[in-house]
Amino acid sequence: MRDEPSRLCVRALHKRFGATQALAGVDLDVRCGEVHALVGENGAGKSTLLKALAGVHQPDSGSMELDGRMHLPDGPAAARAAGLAIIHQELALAPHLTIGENLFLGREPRRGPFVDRRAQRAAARAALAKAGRAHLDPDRLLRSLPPADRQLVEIARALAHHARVLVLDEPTSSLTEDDIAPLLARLRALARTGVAVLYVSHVFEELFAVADRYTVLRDGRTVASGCMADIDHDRLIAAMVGRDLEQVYHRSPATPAEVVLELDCVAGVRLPREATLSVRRGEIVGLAGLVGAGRTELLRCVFGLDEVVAGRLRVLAHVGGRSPRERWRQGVGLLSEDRKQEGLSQAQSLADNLWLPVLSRQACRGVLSGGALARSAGPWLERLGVRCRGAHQTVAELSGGNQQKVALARLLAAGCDVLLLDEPTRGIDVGSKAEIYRAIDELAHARGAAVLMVSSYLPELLGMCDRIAVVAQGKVLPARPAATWTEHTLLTAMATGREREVVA
Amino acid sequence: MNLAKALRASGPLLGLAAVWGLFAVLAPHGNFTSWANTELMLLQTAVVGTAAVGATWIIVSGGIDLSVGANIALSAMVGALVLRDGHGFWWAALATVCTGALVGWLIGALVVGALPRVVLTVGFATAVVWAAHGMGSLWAGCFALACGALVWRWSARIRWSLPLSPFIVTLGLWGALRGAAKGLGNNQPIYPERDETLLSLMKPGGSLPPGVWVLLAVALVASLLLRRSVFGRHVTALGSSRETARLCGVDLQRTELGVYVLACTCAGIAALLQLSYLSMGDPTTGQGYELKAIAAAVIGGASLAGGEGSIFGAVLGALIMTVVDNGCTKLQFDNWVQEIVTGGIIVAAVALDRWRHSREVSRAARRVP
Amino acid sequence: MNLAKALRASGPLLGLAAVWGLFAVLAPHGNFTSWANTELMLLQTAVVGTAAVGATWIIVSGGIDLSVGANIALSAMVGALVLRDGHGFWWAALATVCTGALVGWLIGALVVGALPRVVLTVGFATAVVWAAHGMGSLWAGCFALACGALVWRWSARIRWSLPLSPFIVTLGLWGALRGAAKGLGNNQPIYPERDETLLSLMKPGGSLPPGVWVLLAVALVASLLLRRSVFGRHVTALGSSRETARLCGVDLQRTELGVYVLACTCAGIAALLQLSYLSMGDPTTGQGYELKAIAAAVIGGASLAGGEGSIFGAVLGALIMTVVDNGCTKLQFDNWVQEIVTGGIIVAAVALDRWRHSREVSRAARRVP
Amino acid sequence: GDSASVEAVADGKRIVVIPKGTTHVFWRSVEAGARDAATALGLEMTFKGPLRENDRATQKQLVQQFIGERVAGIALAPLDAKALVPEVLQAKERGIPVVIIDSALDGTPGEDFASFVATDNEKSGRLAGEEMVRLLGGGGRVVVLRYQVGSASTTAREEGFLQAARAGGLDVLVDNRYAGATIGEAKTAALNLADELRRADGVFCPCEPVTNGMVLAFDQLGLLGKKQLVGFDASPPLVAALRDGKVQALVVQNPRRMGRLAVEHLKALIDGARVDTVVDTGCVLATRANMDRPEVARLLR
Ligand SMILES: Nc1ncnc2c1ncn2[C@@H]1O[C@H](COP(=O)(O)OP(=O)(O)OP(=O)(O)O)[C@@H](O)[C@H]1O
Ligand SMILES: Nc1ncnc2c1ncn2[C@@H]1O[C@H](COP(=O)(O)OP(=O)(O)OP(=O)(O)O)[C@@H](O)[C@H]1O
Ligand SMILES: [Mg+2]
Ligand SMILES: [Mg+2]
Repeated sequence: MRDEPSRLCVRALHKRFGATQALAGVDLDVRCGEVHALVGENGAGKSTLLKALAGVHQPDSGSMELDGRMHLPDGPAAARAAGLAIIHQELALAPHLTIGENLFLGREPRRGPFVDRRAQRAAARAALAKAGRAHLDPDRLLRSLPPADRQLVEIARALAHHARVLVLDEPTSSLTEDDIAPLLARLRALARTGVAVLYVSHVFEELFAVADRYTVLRDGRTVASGCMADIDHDRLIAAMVGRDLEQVYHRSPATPAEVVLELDCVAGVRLPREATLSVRRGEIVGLAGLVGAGRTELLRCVFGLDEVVAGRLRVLAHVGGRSPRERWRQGVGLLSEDRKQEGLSQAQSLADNLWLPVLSRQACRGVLSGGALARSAGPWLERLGVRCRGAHQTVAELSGGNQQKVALARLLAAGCDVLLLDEPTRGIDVGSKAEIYRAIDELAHARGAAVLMVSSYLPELLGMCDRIAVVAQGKVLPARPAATWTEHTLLTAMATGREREVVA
Repeated sequence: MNLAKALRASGPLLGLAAVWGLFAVLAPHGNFTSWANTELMLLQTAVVGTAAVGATWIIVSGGIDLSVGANIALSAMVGALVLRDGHGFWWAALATVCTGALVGWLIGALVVGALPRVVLTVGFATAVVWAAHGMGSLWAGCFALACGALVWRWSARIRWSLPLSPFIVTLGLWGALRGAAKGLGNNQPIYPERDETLLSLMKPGGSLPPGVWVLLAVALVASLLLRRSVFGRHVTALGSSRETARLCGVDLQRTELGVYVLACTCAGIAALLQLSYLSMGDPTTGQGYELKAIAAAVIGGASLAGGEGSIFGAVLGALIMTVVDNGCTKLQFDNWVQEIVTGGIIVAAVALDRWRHSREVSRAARRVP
Repeated sequence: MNLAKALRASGPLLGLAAVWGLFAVLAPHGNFTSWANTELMLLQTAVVGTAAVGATWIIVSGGIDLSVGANIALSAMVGALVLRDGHGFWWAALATVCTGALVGWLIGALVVGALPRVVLTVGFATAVVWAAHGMGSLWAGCFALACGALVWRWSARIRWSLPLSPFIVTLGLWGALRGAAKGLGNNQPIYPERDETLLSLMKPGGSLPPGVWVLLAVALVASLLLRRSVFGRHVTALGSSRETARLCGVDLQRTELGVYVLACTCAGIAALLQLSYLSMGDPTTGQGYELKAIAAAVIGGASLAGGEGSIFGAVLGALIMTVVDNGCTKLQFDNWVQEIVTGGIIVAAVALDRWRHSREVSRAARRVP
Repeated sequence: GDSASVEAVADGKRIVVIPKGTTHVFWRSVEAGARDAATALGLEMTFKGPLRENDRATQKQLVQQFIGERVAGIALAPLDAKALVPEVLQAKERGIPVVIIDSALDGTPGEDFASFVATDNEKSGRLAGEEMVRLLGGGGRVVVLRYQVGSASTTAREEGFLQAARAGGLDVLVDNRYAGATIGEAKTAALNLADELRRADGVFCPCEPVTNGMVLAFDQLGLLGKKQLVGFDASPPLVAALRDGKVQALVVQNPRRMGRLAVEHLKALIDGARVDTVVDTGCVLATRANMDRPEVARLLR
């Protein structure tokens, strides 16, 4: 390994939030010109560490050095001035500003007190091109962008910084393969110019593709670090989880029963345009597709969140478009891809969030009790391994992955017969993924639930699903058994939207 | 845990104790602390306190109601009208509270987006009142109500919806309801016959006046509903995160409509107390009560962002403001000094609460190893 | 793209045209459409319009100001005082606008959490005014201002911060500033000597009165600043997503303080126009202007959630309300009818805007393949 | 209808009466008197006050607008002695006769405006004060609950009362509290003064809502009939209270006459005749003893 000087050096960092000790002695060395992978379970303290580096949180004790000098930023602006650019896990974008303004917020090119809009526009074009989105108009309002493009805008912002240290906290969570590969190439190129890149992800393929060295956090402590070349998949997982993980994907034999979800040429307001699909009890059906293909909209139409303008829709014995309220009553549950806005009520407790769809079932003669709600929520949170102080804690205090687990626990607790899962493992660590896969598998194959699952992570679809359908430009191609697909054929079908070539 | 909760709930209580203590020390000779004066302050809190209970519900749901003062004036005018026409106390009380609830329906329906249906219904009901007003106000009103309900039911097939922000809806009604109140009395107060039952509501006597009991009962029921009922939890979820509530199958429209009807029923009850307090219907009464009710709710710990609020806190908040008014008079402050002091105390009470909140969090952090 | 933008900006213009057309048709003989009447309406919009410009800034930043009416009264009282003491128009104008800005500083400082520093500074400045008021009000004021500024600077080392919601701060000031205005004039209006420059500001004459030009100039500058300046973009970012603005290194405290100072400077200018309009300082003037200014901003397309708003839209919104008042008088409506109509039109104008918005969005959606 | 109003404007027959507000009984009577006179004289009358009570700015707006409409004459009850001067001068320039009613306006009647028809407020306050001195037998403590900040006519009454009361040897316990615009606020303000009210022997209220609120407060405190209460203006509950001995005296103005005279003056001015420049519409002290006399009973209705 090259022996570059250390650019970022963290020693014995501690940070406590209320009763939670988020960081309990982190050591980290990031050298010039390397991509450094930071891995750890959900709630291990990765985001907290990055936020301390970025000046969002002030650490309680420990030291941080940047190029040999003390790095103690008292705010995000100070960290940025010191040459550190960060992409946060929860996107930080202002919906009412244009793309260009978002890219340069806080460091606008100026002409006197005014923004030099021409310079800003030109710089924005260049930055977007670096992130692989040259066709986006910098004057477009950010709120008109789909999630993937938003994430790329955030990436472009960091790339435009000419920073000495570039920090990325799960930057690819809403991206597909098409966008990830160029991004990783770009990161490698940046590293070659001497920038230190700190990269957080739960997707090992990415890490092994891009990183030079790694550091593993567990329970707020550094437990291992070294060269990526010296470690393999399983040993990395073992270091993260503290034990060996025998198998990630669980798939018991499927015994499909009657059809419980049937779509016949369903069309939404914009997307989907023509969706025909059926899901049986006891099977898991996957939906693959490029970003913007309309998978999310498809689930929303089924769930009654979006309007169905044409076609026939049958769920269990119920026909026609319905409201989310009735869907829950019928035993249908949806896991949203947008957990911050839509999935969870951030200011409320875990118990409140968990029981919200089926509150009336929890009432005893119409009366609810906060204590009872929290008590009955406990087992469900435990079952998915949510790391929290108790069911009374507010959601906002949980790490991203643990929030996702709470959203999933809700579907389990409601006892749904039909599960609509939109990116169910977004932001979840490898160890927990296995548990979640096992839970889904048991639900479908042992308890006879029907699962319709959207994912942009193809190994997950191939590993979990009984059948997979490809969504392209709002149309659903016929579903085929998972065994007949490979990653390659899936990618081709997603891109071309034609099945015949896949078969051929 | 429960201790912390109790401490948090006690925020406004501490504020009240501080203000009360201050005036008790500063005005030792004005028998500020006497039972008669205390009773008086409780009595004067009844109207705004009851309105603040409703305001808290609305604030918890993430909404706001700027029309509660005008609503009180209008409802009290209707009650006075029914009383003047000789239908007796109970009909008048019913009419007052129902008018409040109807205004709540109006706000709620506009907020959830049923503008076309509202226009149809209100237009039709107005026409009916117009045509039937020979029957006497009470019966014409009941008849119009029935017809309106029919039109509302029938128009359910109109699916076109246009949600409006409650700030705007109630800002519009702030003027419109007051106009209606003035129009109802032909720009004049309505003086009904003296009715002993009505008057006794707000008359200090041996024990607490019935009006204060009404306030306490309303607060108790509202608090139980908010914390312990499914509807109440749905309201909290709605205010906490609208999108999440929708995804989780909360019927947003019904819940929101329900909140406004419920809260404005409280306003209707407040109007009844105000009618009893004035023994007449005054179309100009209740100006500024909207801000007082909101201030009481916020002093009591409600967050205008929604999802948070305490009913009893709001009642205590209303009481704090009464104590300040009363104490300033006892100290013979000029009116303008009193206005400055009241404003300062609103800010101070909220600042105290926020400060205690932040302290509590950091203390909790230290307690745990 | 630009066509769509123009269409969106023209929402309030359409509303204005609709209302104006309605009254022009209904009141063909009341010379509603005459130039003299138009001039009158413009003149009567100047005060609320200028205040609405400030309100829009605050709403875009995600805040709210309920104290603008009281601020106008207080600033006009200060101006009248300076004028009465014989310092002439320019000093009076300066004092009026500065008072508005100072109130803005007060609100902003409380909102960003500098409560202890504010208490120190205001306490000290008040003491100085008290001690030095023999110097005459203007000089005592300037002296206190200088001393206050020193204390403020010096107290910067106090790091203890306690942010408060602007709703609460301005609700408190809503009463407190009015109390101060009343106290300043000893419960009476202040009648300065007749000053021709002052009066000419709001006097209808051959061309447009200077007051209307002032409104237009304020709107133009404010609009340019909001859209084109770095500060304006930071304000929008703050209202759009506070967290984002913070993470991107926007100085939240300075920006927020700046917004309130700037917006309340507009209120100060509105106070000068009101002073000119009334030719005296009236401590009770401007009641309800806070809600009028907010309504104008919202009719003009601002969203109370922050991040969105149009300065010229707000001016048009204020104009719509004047037109309604004027037209209702022309049609000889009773006051109560006028109040109902005004309330209805506020709701209708916003509904129209939302409807146009939703249509536009769905049209855009259909355009995408 | 519309065509009628056009003709009225064309014939110079449309006049406006602008009160201070529209929701008090007093202005209702002014309107009634004015309307009677207008009907009798064949004029078309508009009665329009500011939307919010006591709002100088909107009253100015109204006057400006009516001047713009070139009405034939304006009767105005100015909310402020100075604020409305420019508008009145402007009307004069445009040749629109203005009659000032109820409250004074700076300027000379007959020169800056046509005439001034009003109650002499200070005098009526003194009348109340003298009655109070009489009721208390020349010694005792009194409370004055003022109306609203900045209201000129009631301030004049309050000052008149205080003058007469002090001259008559009465002790003034409280005179710095303002009741506020509505009956409800007045009642609350009065209740907060409970101790002072108990110590006092007599109470003066300068206008109808305050008097009404004070009666309600007395009722609640059990002080009705035990203290001497002198109020202002008549409304049904106050007249009943006077009859029951709950209120000892009411100073009643003559609002109908005020309205009638204002319109008659305007008609004369439109026709080019001359009018008296200052008319005191007078006021009467109504007590239980004299309230059934026709000349008093007429004013109490
Ligand atoms: N603002 C906060 N208040 C309280 N606790 C917090 C806060 N932020 C983080 N925590 C806690 O700190 C711990 C570490 O969280 P962090 O977000 O750093 O995890 P992470 O490693 O990024 O996990 P993930 O992979 O799920 O994103 C968690 O237990 C979390 O609950
Ligand atoms: N061009 C666009 N303009 C406006 N909104 C869009 C556009 N494209 C997508 N959206 C919105 O963004 C959200 C998600 O879009 P996305 O592209 O992720 O859709 P998807 O294909 O259904 O999701 P997935 O990423 O799961 O494939 C949807 O609510 C969609 O309405
Ligand atoms: Mg994280
Ligand atoms: Mg999606």
